[in-house]
Amino acid sequence: MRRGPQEALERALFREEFPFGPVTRRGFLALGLVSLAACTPVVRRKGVPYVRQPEGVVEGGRREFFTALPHAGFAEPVRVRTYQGRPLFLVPQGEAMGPYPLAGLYSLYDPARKGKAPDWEGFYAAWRRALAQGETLFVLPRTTSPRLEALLQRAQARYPNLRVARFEAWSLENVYRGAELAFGQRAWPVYSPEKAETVLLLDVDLHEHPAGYGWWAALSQRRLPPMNRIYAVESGAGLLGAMADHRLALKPSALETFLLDLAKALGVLPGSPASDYGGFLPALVEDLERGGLLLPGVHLTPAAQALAMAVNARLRAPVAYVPPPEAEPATPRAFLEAEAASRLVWAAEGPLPGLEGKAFAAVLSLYPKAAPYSLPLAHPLEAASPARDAWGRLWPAQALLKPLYSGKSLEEVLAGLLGEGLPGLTAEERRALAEGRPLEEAKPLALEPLPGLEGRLSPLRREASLELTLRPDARLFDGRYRENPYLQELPRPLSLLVWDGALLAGEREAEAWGLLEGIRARERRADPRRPLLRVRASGREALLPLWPLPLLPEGSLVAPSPTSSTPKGRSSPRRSCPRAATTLSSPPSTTVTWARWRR
Amino acid sequence: MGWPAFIPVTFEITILTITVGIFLYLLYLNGLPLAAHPAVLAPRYREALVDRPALFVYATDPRFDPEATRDLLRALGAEVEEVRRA
Amino acid sequence: MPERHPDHDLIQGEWTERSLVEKLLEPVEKPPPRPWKVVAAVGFVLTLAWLYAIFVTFTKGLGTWGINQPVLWGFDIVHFVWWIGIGHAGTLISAILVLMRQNWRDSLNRITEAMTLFAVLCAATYPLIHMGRAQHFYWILPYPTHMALWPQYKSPLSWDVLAIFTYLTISTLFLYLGLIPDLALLRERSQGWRKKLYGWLSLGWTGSALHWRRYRAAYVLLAGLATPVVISVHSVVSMDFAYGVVPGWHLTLFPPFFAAGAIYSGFAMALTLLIPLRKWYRLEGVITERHLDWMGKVTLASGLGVAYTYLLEIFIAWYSAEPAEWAQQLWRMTGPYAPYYWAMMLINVVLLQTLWFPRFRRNVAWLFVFSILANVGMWLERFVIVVISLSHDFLPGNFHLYSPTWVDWTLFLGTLGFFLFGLAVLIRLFPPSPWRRCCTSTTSLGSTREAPCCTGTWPTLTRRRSF
Amino acid sequence: MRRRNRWLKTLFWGSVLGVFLALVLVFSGVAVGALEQREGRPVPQPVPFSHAFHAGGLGLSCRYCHSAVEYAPYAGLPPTETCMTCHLYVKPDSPNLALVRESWEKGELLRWNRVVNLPDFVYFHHAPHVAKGVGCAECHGRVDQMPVVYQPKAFTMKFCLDCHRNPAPRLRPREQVFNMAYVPDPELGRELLQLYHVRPPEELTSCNTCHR
Repeated sequence: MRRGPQEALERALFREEFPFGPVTRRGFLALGLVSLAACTPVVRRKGVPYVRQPEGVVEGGRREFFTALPHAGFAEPVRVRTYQGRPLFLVPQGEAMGPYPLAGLYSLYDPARKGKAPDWEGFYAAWRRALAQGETLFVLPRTTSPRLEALLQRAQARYPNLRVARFEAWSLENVYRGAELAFGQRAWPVYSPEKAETVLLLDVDLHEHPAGYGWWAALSQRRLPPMNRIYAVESGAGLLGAMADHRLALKPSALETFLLDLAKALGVLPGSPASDYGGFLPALVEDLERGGLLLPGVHLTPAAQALAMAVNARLRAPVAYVPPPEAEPATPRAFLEAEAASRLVWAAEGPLPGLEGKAFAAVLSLYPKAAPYSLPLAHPLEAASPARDAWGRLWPAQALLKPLYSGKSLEEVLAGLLGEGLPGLTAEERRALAEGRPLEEAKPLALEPLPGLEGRLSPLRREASLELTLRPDARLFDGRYRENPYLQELPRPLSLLVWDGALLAGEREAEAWGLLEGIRARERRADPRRPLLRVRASGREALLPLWPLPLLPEGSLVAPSPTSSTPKGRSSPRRSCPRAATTLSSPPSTTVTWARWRR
Repeated sequence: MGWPAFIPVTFEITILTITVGIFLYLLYLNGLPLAAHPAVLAPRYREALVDRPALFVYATDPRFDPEATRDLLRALGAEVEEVRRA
Repeated sequence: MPERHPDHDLIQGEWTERSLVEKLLEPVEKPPPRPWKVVAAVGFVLTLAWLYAIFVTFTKGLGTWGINQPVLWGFDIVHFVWWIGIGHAGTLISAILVLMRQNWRDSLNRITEAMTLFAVLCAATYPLIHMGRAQHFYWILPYPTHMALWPQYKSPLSWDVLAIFTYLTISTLFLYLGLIPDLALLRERSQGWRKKLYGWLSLGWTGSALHWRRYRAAYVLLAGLATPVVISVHSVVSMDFAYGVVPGWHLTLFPPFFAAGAIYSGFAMALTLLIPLRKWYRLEGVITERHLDWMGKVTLASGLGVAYTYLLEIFIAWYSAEPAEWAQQLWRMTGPYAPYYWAMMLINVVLLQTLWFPRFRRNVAWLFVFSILANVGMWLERFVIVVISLSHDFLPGNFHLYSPTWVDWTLFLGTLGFFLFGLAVLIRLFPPSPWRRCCTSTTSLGSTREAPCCTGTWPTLTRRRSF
Repeated sequence: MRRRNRWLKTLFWGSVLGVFLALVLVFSGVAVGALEQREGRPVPQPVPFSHAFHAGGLGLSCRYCHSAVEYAPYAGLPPTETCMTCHLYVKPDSPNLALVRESWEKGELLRWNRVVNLPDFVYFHHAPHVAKGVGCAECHGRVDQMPVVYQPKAFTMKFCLDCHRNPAPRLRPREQVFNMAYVPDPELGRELLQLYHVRPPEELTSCNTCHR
């Protein structure tokens, strides 16, 4: 096509685009004088309309759809805005939403997802062969989809050799076990903090509880007079705790002792509290009596969970109990099973188990992995399945675009194994999706605390001089969002760390190790280097940079759940990750040795 | 009332134009630049550039008389040379 | 017997005009002394390093510098101000001393003007690369565009552009104008490519008395115009700071303070250059100890202005009762950068006082040491103003220290190298001191004789002859 | 020698004059003005569609084909179906329409050449402009008189800013937006400014109004 002056100008003035790509500041030197003489070929953009315009499509227009995205197995109901068929923005359907679904848009379009074209049929055939040969372990992440459970049951009926395990580094098992202790039945508590006059936060943060962001909204609602009163007892430092009117920093074991004392003070357990915590406990008891609620963190020991539930029951707190959303709790133990299994299909989030020497090994993941069979999972926006949220409601979901890299959802994978197709959306699901409401509300259980809790109570957390808690990172969670740049570059609350995970410790500890002064000096020089600590706990070891945070109590160390620190050169995820939650419930004897200043 | 803020730029541009103008005007007045001038062909012109006075009488003058001029200058005690344009 | 040089009382030794010319053309016509080679080589290597640092800045971006939030102006602006200040002595000696009829400046002006030129060039590179997108530098010029956007003319940053551009142009013209007669002589005395070069550059200067008269008038006019510019440039630079509300910057005191500081640092740099130069080229007769003494006096006078403002700054910080200002002052005195502040005070306030005493002032060795110290002191002053003020603004949460990276240091050392290399080349090409001395000063107060060229002050508008 | 002198002087003074003229040219805006003279060059299309005939002669509304203009950033091009609603019956055998018929029958896509090509760093949305009463003709010119459509004005940043700085004289009542012949009335425009809640110029000229 002939090059007219107007196209030439349009490009010269506007586009700064040359045959070899857009000119950036950095490319400028390289371009040099060449750019002066650059004659750009003009490519006129084409306008290509439909032959027949589909109904409801506005060219260049925006549409909104309703769906639910899972985060760690729990649904986040969202409205998705699509532009010309591309999902480009999400807004929460309810009051609040974690940062994960929106950031998940990045992984939807992430070109790193592209691997080899998957051979699904070959994979199914190999899997069926493996199932015929012997026991094959299928490791799932936490799932709350009833449809998936039904499929799993059918698959297990058809293939008796199919064994299912569920892996999740940040397990909710302690909660269920706590309910078993308190009520004699596994259950999942659904709290209504907006109805409570006084709220006690027991070592819990926004991202650590599936309902955390909802609590944030609920608590914030009540911050106008007449206000609610928030107490926080924490071993770490979090944003929910930052909302509190009164805060007590205790190390993890002391925190559970505090809960015991609180139970005694409220008459849930016989005896009287060992200490009044500088007047904190009497004031708290008095306030709790006026309509209080305890919100315990999910990592507290089962005994502590049971105590919290008993206290809530004693306070007639606004808590409902629903059946556990997971059919079978996902735990870190599944990782060890996966390591031991000789035939493995790994579909969980987190680190890969060792695949060497296995008769059959396949990995289902959003990103291609090095494995004999690496198959792509679909992004939740590409193929969705209904899931429950932290309040026990079941939300419908729909796929908003065709899988970009031929991925399949877990349900589709199972259906494919069974050789059947997934049914389409039911009329009821369609209606719920159009109206933006849950498919099914939660069915509360009628539970009464069993008497004699003090006799059944399992031991609380034992005390140690240094206690390390491995908690999910506020941005990368347990590491599953490690590859998401949006989340990587979002500063962590309070510590304002970006990119790296660090060992958070109180200033006293850093001072005792003789490192505080050096760190402060480097801080003043804007030098990002921090001492690298060799942390040994429960026989495992990790190298972590030290980041002193004044809010932490003495003797308490917080590290990100190990999968979230980048594996290279630092903590080895193979060794320390999968036992994260077990480390929490057993008393860790942590030793910290100074390794070197990290560059 | 923002005018004082415009003074510095106005001032600088004024000075800039005047300076460049003066320089160019000087060259113009002096008839410069020149690629060559007949005076440089005089053998001792170099000294005239340093500390010797030298007098050039141009032949372009309509009343120029080489003989009379030479005689007059010789009578005054100067060395007289004829320089021809190359 | 040859006549004595008309400026014999300003220079030392038995000089005639001719012998002086021979002496002054020596650096150009004779092979260079060893120190020249060393300086040129060091300068060249550092210039290459400089280019590499600029290349790194371009290819990797400003992240390679130590600047951070809130210290967005780091070494780049420190050195910009430092170099601009150094440049001032050249114009000052050329222009202001001409107007004040201080014709001792004749011995010094060429080298200081060259110093100005290269200092301003060095200075100008910093804001250019600091923009991060140097290829778009012309966006700050007021030309009509398809974007219909104009630079903010009420901003000192936009004044800076024109002030520095004007200053660069004027100092170049001034240097060049002074060079023209020298170039004509060199043209007659040299061969080969040099003859060509000097021929082109001398514009066909003939040395005609009429030309001289106009030339001298133009020179004085240029000096008169350059004087306000030299004062305005550093005042404008100071307003880059004074217009900002950063504590430690927001002072009406800044323009005179910066002008005094510029003269001070410029004279210091001139001394640093002249003292070795007169030794290496045996120019003690031309640049005599009396010249150095005079320069010492100017240094002292301008330095006292600087010292006075330091003290006044403390007073104003206290008197304003503005907590941020006072905190800034205390931060300077006691914070992590306190050594810089106190070193600056030591040099620019305490050691400066030695120049009151002729014993020190006339001691060339001390003068040389002091001139280097004063350069350092002025660098520290700029560091104190730019970096320390920024690192401690209003919000304690925003305080942040600054540490330069190797790129910053290379950019600095590189400009130093470029400066030295440029001067070395210039000395090889052009005589370090004008030989037709009387003709650039208004009147020759010290001379016994009116040189023929030195009559008349204003251009005589006679009919132009053309050849 | 005389010749060399003359040559040198011509060179010297010529370059001085040249630099001066170049500066005058650049700073007077003449150069930019000259650059903006993008006289409309008709853009050839695969199907010889005449806007002058359809919009001007037959009086079809712009929205009949560019149906998304009120809702979307992109005004939209008509699907082949839209052409065929009439051309099944009107001139069904015209050779000019061969491509359209082929598209309709075989489901192949028509590929039109886009006339306006905004750079990717500009955010432009048709809907708010239409809703605030900016007529099509303000930017696209008298399309109803163009047999082959061309871009009548250079869409430079200046062009956008001229209007964003002072929108009143270019506003028209909403019902006149698609009227090509309407002449805006500045008096009325000032009222419409209030009526349609057009944002003030400070907001309209903020960088992120268009670059986001």
